[in-house]
Amino acid sequence: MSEDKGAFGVQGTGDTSGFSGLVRAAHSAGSSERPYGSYFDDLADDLERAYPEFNDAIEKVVVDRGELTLFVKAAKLFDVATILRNNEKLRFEYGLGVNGVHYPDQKDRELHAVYELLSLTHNRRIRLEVAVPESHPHLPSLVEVWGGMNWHERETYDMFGIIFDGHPALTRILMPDDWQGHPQRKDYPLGGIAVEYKGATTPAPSERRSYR
Amino acid sequence: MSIGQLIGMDPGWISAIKGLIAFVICVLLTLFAIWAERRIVARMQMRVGPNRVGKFGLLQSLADGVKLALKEDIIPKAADRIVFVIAPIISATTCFMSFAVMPMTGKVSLFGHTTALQLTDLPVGVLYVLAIASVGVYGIVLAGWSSGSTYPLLGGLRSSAQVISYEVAMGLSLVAVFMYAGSMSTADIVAAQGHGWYAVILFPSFVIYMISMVGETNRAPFDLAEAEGELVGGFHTEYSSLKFALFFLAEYVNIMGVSALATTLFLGGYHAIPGLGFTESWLGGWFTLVWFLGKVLAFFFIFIWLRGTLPRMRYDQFMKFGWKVLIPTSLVWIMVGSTFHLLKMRNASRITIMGFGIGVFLLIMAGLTMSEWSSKRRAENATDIELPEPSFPVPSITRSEYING
Amino acid sequence: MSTYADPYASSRETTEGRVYSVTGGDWDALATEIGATKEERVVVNMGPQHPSTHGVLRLILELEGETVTEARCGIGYLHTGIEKNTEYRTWTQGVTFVTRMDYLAPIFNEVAYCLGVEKLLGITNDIPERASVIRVLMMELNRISSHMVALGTGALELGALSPMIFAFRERELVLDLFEMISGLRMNMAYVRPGGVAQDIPAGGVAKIRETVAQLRTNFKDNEKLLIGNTIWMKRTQHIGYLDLAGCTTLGITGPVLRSAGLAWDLRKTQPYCGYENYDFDVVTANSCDVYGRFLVRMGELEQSLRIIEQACDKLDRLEGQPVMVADKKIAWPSQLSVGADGMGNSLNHIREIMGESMEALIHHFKLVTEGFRVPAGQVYTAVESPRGETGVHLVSDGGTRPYRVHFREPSFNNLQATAAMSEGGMVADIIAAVASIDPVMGGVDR
Amino acid sequence: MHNLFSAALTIGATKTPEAVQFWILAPLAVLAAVGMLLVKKAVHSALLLAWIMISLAIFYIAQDALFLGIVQVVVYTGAVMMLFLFILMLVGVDSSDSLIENIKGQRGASITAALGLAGLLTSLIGRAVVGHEAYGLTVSNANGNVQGIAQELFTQYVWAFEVVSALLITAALGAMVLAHTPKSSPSQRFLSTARFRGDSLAATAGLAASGVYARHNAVDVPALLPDGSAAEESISATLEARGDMIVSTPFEMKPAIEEEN
Amino acid sequence: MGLEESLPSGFALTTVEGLAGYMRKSSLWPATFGLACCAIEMMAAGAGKHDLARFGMEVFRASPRQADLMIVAGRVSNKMAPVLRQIYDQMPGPKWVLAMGACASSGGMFNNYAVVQGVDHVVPVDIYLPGCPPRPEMLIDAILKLHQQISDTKLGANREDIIREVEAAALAAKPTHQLKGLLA
Repeated sequence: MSEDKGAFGVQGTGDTSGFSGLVRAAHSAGSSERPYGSYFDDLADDLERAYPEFNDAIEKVVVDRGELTLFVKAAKLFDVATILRNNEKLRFEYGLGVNGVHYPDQKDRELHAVYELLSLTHNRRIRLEVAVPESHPHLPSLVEVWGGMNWHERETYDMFGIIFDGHPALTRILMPDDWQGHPQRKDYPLGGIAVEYKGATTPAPSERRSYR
Repeated sequence: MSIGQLIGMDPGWISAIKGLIAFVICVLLTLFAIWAERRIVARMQMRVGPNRVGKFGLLQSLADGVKLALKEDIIPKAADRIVFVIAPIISATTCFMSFAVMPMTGKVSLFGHTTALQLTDLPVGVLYVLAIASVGVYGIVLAGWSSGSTYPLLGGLRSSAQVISYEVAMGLSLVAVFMYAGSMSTADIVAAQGHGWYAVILFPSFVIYMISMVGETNRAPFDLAEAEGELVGGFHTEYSSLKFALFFLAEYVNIMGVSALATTLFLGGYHAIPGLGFTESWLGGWFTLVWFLGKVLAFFFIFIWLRGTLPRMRYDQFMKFGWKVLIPTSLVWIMVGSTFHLLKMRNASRITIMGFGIGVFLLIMAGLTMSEWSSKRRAENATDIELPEPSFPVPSITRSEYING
Repeated sequence: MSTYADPYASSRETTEGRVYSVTGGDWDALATEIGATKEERVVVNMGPQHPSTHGVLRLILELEGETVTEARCGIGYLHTGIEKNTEYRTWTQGVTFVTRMDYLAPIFNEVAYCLGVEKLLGITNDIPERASVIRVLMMELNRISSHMVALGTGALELGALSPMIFAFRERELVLDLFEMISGLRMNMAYVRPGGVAQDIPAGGVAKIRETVAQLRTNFKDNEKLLIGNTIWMKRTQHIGYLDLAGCTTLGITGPVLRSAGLAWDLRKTQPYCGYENYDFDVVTANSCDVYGRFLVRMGELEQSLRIIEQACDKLDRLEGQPVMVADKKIAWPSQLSVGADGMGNSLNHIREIMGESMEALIHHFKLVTEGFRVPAGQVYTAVESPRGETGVHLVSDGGTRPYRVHFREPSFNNLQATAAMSEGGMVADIIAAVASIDPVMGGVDR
Repeated sequence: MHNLFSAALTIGATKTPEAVQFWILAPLAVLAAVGMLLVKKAVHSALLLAWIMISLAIFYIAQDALFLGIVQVVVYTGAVMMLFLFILMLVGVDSSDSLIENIKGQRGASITAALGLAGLLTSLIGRAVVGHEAYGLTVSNANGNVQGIAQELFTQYVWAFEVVSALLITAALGAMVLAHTPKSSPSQRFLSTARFRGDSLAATAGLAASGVYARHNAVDVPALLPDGSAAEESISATLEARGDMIVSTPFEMKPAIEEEN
Repeated sequence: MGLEESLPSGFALTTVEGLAGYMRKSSLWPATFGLACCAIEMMAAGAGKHDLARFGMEVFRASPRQADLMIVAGRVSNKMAPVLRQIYDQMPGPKWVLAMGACASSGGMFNNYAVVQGVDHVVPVDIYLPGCPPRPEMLIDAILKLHQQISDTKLGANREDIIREVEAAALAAKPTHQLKGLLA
């Protein structure tokens, strides 16, 4: 991956101001073993019972800091989400949203989508995490499971370029439509963008000032 | 000699001077009114309000006017140029015209000439005011249409519908006054109120007029044409500079106009309030102008009060109110009022009149009760919308105490 | 469209002397549209600069007469890239960024973020009780100031001028308290990982009590102005209907959800900062409309005052206790409440830090410039903000800066209800419906 | 004809100010009448019509027919105002008149109607002027203009008056009945409830907004899908049906970033 | 612009200048252009405690056509920049821009892809107001300073003279890159 640059194009210094390269290794948590503790065991059992393909769909289960994360395979995401929502014992009525995380050094698993779910009936939370390769960032859309995922998926597409298949209109939501790139990926610079209005452009600070 | 005849005898130059005086009064009143509104609303909101320009900020509206006049004049490209220019002129000219028939004083001496401060007295003076008002709407509609933009168009349509509907209610509310005064001339109507203000005698008419005058002038809570929250500025969204100032002026002169009409028709015009009649004889005819202006400003204060207190009505509620409440009420009131009048003219006995009054009262009460019943029945019968259950689980409501419902 | 011309190309053509021609927007489109006989519908663009769009929300409405047949929301006009910015700053500095997201509820953003960082650090149980109480106190004060803006601007958008000014009067009282406690009126960055930046100044609690009493009487003014006012009732009752099913699938939380009858409040259901130790009620309405939301907010104001009073009692009890975690690897060495200026910048204090040892100096320098390290992992923490569930998803790679900070903003989510709440209603109802969602665009767009 | 003209002259002995007014207003009114037929925009036409009505009102007033003049303004300008609304709502804001006749026999009908009207006017004026001794407004205004009209209307012509008013009310009611289509537009509450009871939840959060570009952000440009194609859904169906969309080809994305890596 | 541009220079113009300046500063209507946090403080400045109305400034105009002053209150995103410029263009002259807060003045702490690094990239700014967000008192202070600036504005021929002078001075000045001193 390309080295990250700061707003003013500072390179190769021991700068702690935050503008220099941010090449960092991200962690990947190991799989947790049973018993998970808290309500997580019950929840996992219920899901396994309700979803026969559990072992096939779930890559790993992580229990960390009192939170349960299920790593789901992209192809099975929709099924898992539907079961989580519908099953009497699970009842995750609320899909609180999806969020992208970019791990450029995880080969073929660069883009992670993280779903936070909430069950009002049982007062429980769960997190689903799905990894997709940057070269083929496709995930099934969950708008049919939780209508409110609509904008969250659009935001995640806008910021990370994850494409949610089946979304009714997966267009940019926060950035203008003629924007280049997905700004919250790790390989996208923090700043240095020209302003354009009415066809007139004002160059970005990094190009105007003699910071180079 | 009646005031009307007195005015009829004015030579031309006196009329010209009177016209000038009326115009100056209008303009000064407007400048003062805008300042007063801003100060009073500020006071209602625990603020200070404009106090920098002139003493107490009195010249604030003058500064606004001059500033607006000095601004760049923009005609949007999509606008219909001619109409765009004509519209504010129509608004600003018609608003002054209704003052021609407003009796502002009793008998006064002007340059040695005994007359009254009323430009002319038409036998159909009040109708004339209505006619002028209906021409005045053109300013708003044309402004909305010619701006070539969505918000002004919607604002213009709203306000024309609004003014037309409320003019009907307003006209109907005046019918009772015509019947009791036996004339449509403003001077005669003032004279006919010697025995009592029509605001008291014809109280329902007065209320209806008060409501429809707020609707007619597009003021809060009926300021739908320029509903800032929805239509930005309504019909004058695209107007800038002097043209906008003209609309601004027209709005306030119109308020003064309807207030003056209300004063004339319902509050005894330029006459002193009951009990203070001696002021007229002691202080002379010119003092009656003070009474007149005082009453007009009292109405204006109500306008400000409404604006400081109430939220805006919704368009359909407002129209419904006009057509389904105000107009039928005025129709019923006209019938009742005219019957009373007839009974009185025929010298019917007190018992007959009382009996009729009680009968009408009972009928109205019965009608209201019936309608309340039926609406209650309708509300009970209105079953909840029958739709399938949602395809997804919904958390159940466990709590049953609510703060409403 | 054939008549289309670049709206900017000839925008300032001079024609006759001082008269300029400027294009008026989408008029071409509109004109052809009304001309078309197929349907008498108009597409109206509201915003992003429009008096009733709570800042820079854009609404694209399709109208049939005055009825809204279709409503679309355009957002992103205030996108600030805060989430990305935090990745370039230390964990502590992150507070200054997140506080500016939902600028009406800065304390909630800070608390949610700090709870997340503390969870990552594993020090959730080490936070001093006094710090938690101050957090609760600040959050509830903030809830009042935020609800005041919601009610005031909501009323203003429905055409009532005075309630807005009255609401801002109350808000000023609360902001004065904020200023006294944190030094700032807005965007305080007062809550820090490990506790709060500084203790409440001497005499502060008494001042808070005084203000609470005044607020209690002041709230009645607003109630008198609006509750029972026929026009206000007609403009809000049965408007912007959204039932529980809609709230559920759209993920709607906060007063909008509570107006649909469900008493879901994270302060009760998943308590944090010791909310379980306070006595308060969750206010609900079952009318699912704008009026219900209005009443819920009014009720919550009262409950907030109750919590503040209890917090004040607790503060009296905890007088003199620390407000920052004891771990010197996280807490800044400078005691911000020390010194003549109260900010820990007194000469003696600096001399103490500087003069004690080289180690101390280096530690101070490292902690302030580089920040502390946070063990790798990810957490999600949520607090009940005035608008609903403000959730923070934090990812750490074990470094001194966040790897990823994501805010699950309630405004962003709740705004999705705009279409459901407005389609089928009138234009004026949209304004009421959006005002009842109370979106803050800073939070929506981040 | 000459007879008629001289008769008209003798009836109202035209005083000087009135003559001045006449010779200023009359040509303007005629010009406006001609212009009304010639201008392209329907609104302009209506505006000129209003001007004619007001000019007529001024003529009436100058002729001492005060009540008639005022009523002319109230009734006709009000009517023209209605016309305005109809034009704006039905014909369209910006449309010019079509020059193609699509009603069969329109010309014939209009010529017949015009001839009929001319005949009617001639006979009426002739009847008023030729057979009778005109006594002018001064006489009929003896008890006041308004009172005079009331006297006539409610005594001699009361039958005609009532018939006409009944006719007008019937016409108004008829128009309302014909134009009123019982619209069963569902309430917001119904729509909002039904929205979450359908088969698909995909659109419950509302449709996507139109595209926003540095150089264009009107409602007629579609937003872009991930593959760079236009999202049809992001434009109002009304605009789409009329082809009022701007094709978004100029805004197409450069090859997406993912391909660079 | 208005009538005053056609006046000849001299005494008459100076009088008009004074008068026009006074009227303009006394009636400076702001456009409602709230973006972010600063907008709330702007509203607070209009509310009871601070009351901008004293200066005749409570007339927040929703339509840019009737506004004199654009208070850019908050961060301007790249997406908002064209809209901002369009609104500025819709305002009739003479018009003023107040960049309220650090973000509008310079991008503030948001030195990133999304935020325009100072609204002066898009529209000319007459007065910058620091603060994040500035207190209402600061806003009032900035507005009073702007009032001073407005009432001192020259018109017509006098204005052209000043523009000429300023340009000549700028041409005569040493370019930045030739400046030597502590910074170089």
